[in-house]
Parts: sequence; C-alpha cells; structure tokens
Amino acid sequence: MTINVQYFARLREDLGRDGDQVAATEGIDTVADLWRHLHREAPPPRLMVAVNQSHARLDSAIADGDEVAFFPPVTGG
Amino acid sequence: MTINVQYFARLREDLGRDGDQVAATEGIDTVADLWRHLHREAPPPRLMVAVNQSHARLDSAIADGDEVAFFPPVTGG
Amino acid sequence: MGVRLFSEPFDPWSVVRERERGLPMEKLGAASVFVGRMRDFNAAQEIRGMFLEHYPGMTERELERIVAEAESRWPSITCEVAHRVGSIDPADTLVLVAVWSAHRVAARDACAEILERLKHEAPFWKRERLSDGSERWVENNTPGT
Amino acid sequence: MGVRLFSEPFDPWSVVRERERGLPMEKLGAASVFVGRMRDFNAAQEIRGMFLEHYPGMTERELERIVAEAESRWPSITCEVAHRVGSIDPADTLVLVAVWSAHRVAARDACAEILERLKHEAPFWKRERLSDGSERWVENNTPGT
Repeated sequence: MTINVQYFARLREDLGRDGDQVAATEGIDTVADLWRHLHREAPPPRLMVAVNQSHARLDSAIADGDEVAFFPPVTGG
Repeated sequence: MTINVQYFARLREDLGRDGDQVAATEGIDTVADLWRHLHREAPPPRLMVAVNQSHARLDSAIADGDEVAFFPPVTGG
Repeated sequence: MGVRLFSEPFDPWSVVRERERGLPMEKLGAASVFVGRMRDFNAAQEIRGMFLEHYPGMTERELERIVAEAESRWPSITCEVAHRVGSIDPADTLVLVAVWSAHRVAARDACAEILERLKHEAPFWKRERLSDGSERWVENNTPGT
Repeated sequence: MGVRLFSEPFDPWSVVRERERGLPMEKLGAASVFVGRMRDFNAAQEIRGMFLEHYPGMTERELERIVAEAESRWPSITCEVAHRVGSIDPADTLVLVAVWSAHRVAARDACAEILERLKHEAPFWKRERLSDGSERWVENNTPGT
C-alpha cells in the first residue's frame, strides 16, 4: 500500500507535478512528516492540507492508503 | 381651500369612511389639532401620520391645501 | 433605481434577470436578493389569503426615498425593489429587494437595510383572511419573522 | 440540500426558480440569495479571464458539509449552492447561495454564513489572466470584497 499525495493550484505549478506516490514507511506518522519526507524541508507557511478529502492539520496522523492533498489558501466564491 | 384628510387600513374601517374634507380654520395648526377637530378626542396611541405623502408627527404644522393621512403602524414586506 | 408595485402575481427572478440586462455585470461582483412570500400560517393560524392595502402615491415615494437613502449611504450600489398590492394568495411573492454592488458586504448590508426600512416605513397594511372566513388586520411587523 | 458544480456558464436565477418548483413555497416566507460574479478588475488591474481550479471529490464534500452544518444550526432552512469551475469570463456567475426559510433572519444569516464558510473552506483556487496576457494566482480572499 502507498500514500497518495496530491498538489493543487500554485503549489502544483511550483512543484511541477500533480502528485506523488509514497510507500508508507516508518517515521511518516503525521502530515508534517510526510511533507518533510517528500520535500526535505519544513512545510511552508500557510500550507493547507486535507486527508481523505477532509481538512486536516500538519499534526494530523496519516496511515497506509490515505489520500493526502496539499494546497494554498482557498480563494473560491 | 381645504385640508384633504385620508384614512387607511383598520382606521378607515373603524371610522367607516375613506377621508374627510376640512375647511382650514383658526386653531388647526398641527396634525394633532386637526385630529381633535375632526374626532373630538385625543389621537389614539400608535397613530401614524403623513403630510403631503411624507411621514410626519402629531406636532407637525399643517397648512391650507395640505393632504393629511392617518393610519395604523405599517405591516408591509 | 427601480421601484415597482404589482397588482398581479409576479415572478421575482424574472424581474431580477430583466434588470440585470441593463447593468454592467462585469463591474458588479455581488448581488444580494431577498424575496418575501405570503405564508399560509401566521401566529399559529391558517391563512387563506390576504389583502395588501397601500397609499397610492405615498407608497411609491416612500420606496423611492428608502432606496435613494441606501444609494447615498452605499454609493456603489444599484437597487431594484418590487412590492405586491391587492389580493394575494399563499406562496405569492410580496416583496423583492435586489442590490448589486462591486463588493458583497455593501450588497448584503444595503439589501437588509432596505428591507427593514420598507417594513417599518413604507405604507402597506396586511389584512388576512382566516380559514373560518373571518378577516383580521395584521397589527405588527415583528422583527425577523 | 442541493450542491452543484458547473463547468459551463449557468443562469443563477433559473437554478433558483427550478429549485422552488419542488418546495412548499406557502411555508417558506423568506428567500435570501447571494450571487457572486467575475469582475473585470481586481486590485486595480484589469482582468481578462479566470481559471477556477477545484479538487474533484473534496470540493463537493466540503460544500455538502458546509450546507449540512448550516441546516443543523438553522433547522428550518432549505439551501441550494452552485459554484462554477474551469475557464470563466467576466460577468459569469461564480457562486450562488440560496436559502429559504419561514423567517427572514434565519434565511439571511444562513446565506451569509454559508458564503463566508465557502470562501474560506471549500477547495477552489482562482488564477487570473491579466490584460498583458500574464497570469497570477489569487492569494487571498479578503473579507467583504
């Protein structure tokens, strides 16, 4: 199983890809762990996150099979 | 010249007429004077009044040729 | 400014759409609309119908004054107000207040303000027809109902 | 509850009118509607067009959650929410929030609350196309604009 990572809007463009697939490994317990594992740096300010299509926080726990999305502040409406 | 008096809604029904014509005479200086002249009693509580189709008060001055309307609190919308 | 009285049923959404045809919609980012309709109940009683009396001449003047004062307080807004008069059936539209603006807060605040002032200042009086055939004048516009 | 995403232009007043066909309008004395449209200016710059990105799946869930929470806070209300996605021209409708209730304060408060929460919680992102052909992401939904 893997963790399915998605990026949206400006973040997607800055990273140059729509998402990443990450094998669930030891040391990836939270959303912040996942970000650091993928990007080798702390999550940027104002980063928003969803786990399984619900708003979450950087310290939210993640598990094998989760869908995790990172995106900038929303601007709809 | 005369003062043209109109009644609306429940007040019109209670009085049994749409309006009155009053010859402007001495002693009718305000809306309250006009009411007392016509009805031989003090204006009832919550009575609303308009002079020349603008909201007015019991102590508003009236003059020959004015259109004065008396009505209960409004209930539109 | 647009102020209209209807003595027959009218479709509020058509009035709004028609008004928008003449407006620069690419400048007006926000539209706030309130539509009030006749309910078939009031104060725990079933209502069969209603007669809405008005003061021809003054009613139009008051609506125009209320809209003009809102346009002076929020200079960016455009308004359309329509009100029904005469014999009314349940579910019929009684009042429409539509406000367009570049920004949503002005549109929303002006729409609410115009409706509240209309309810307290514009000369309209409701007489309800109850299910037993009797009639009664509505005595008060209670806040928020 | 009704939540819809449109990838093509839609007429908000038709959506409202269509929804009312299935509602007991003689019980719903108040309708409060907000329509947000694309302006051809923002932050003092001319805007030629916009792309509105969303998160398929989560966007619908979020809108449904926001409406469900409003319906639980104001149990008497009925809601319809529609939002545009994709390529958008100036004057196109971006968002529709319509709330029906027996009483006007519930309709108005719920309409405002749903719109504010949608703007801060629902996953949509605006990318504007400027008059020189360049593009920029909108970074903030400032209050009331």
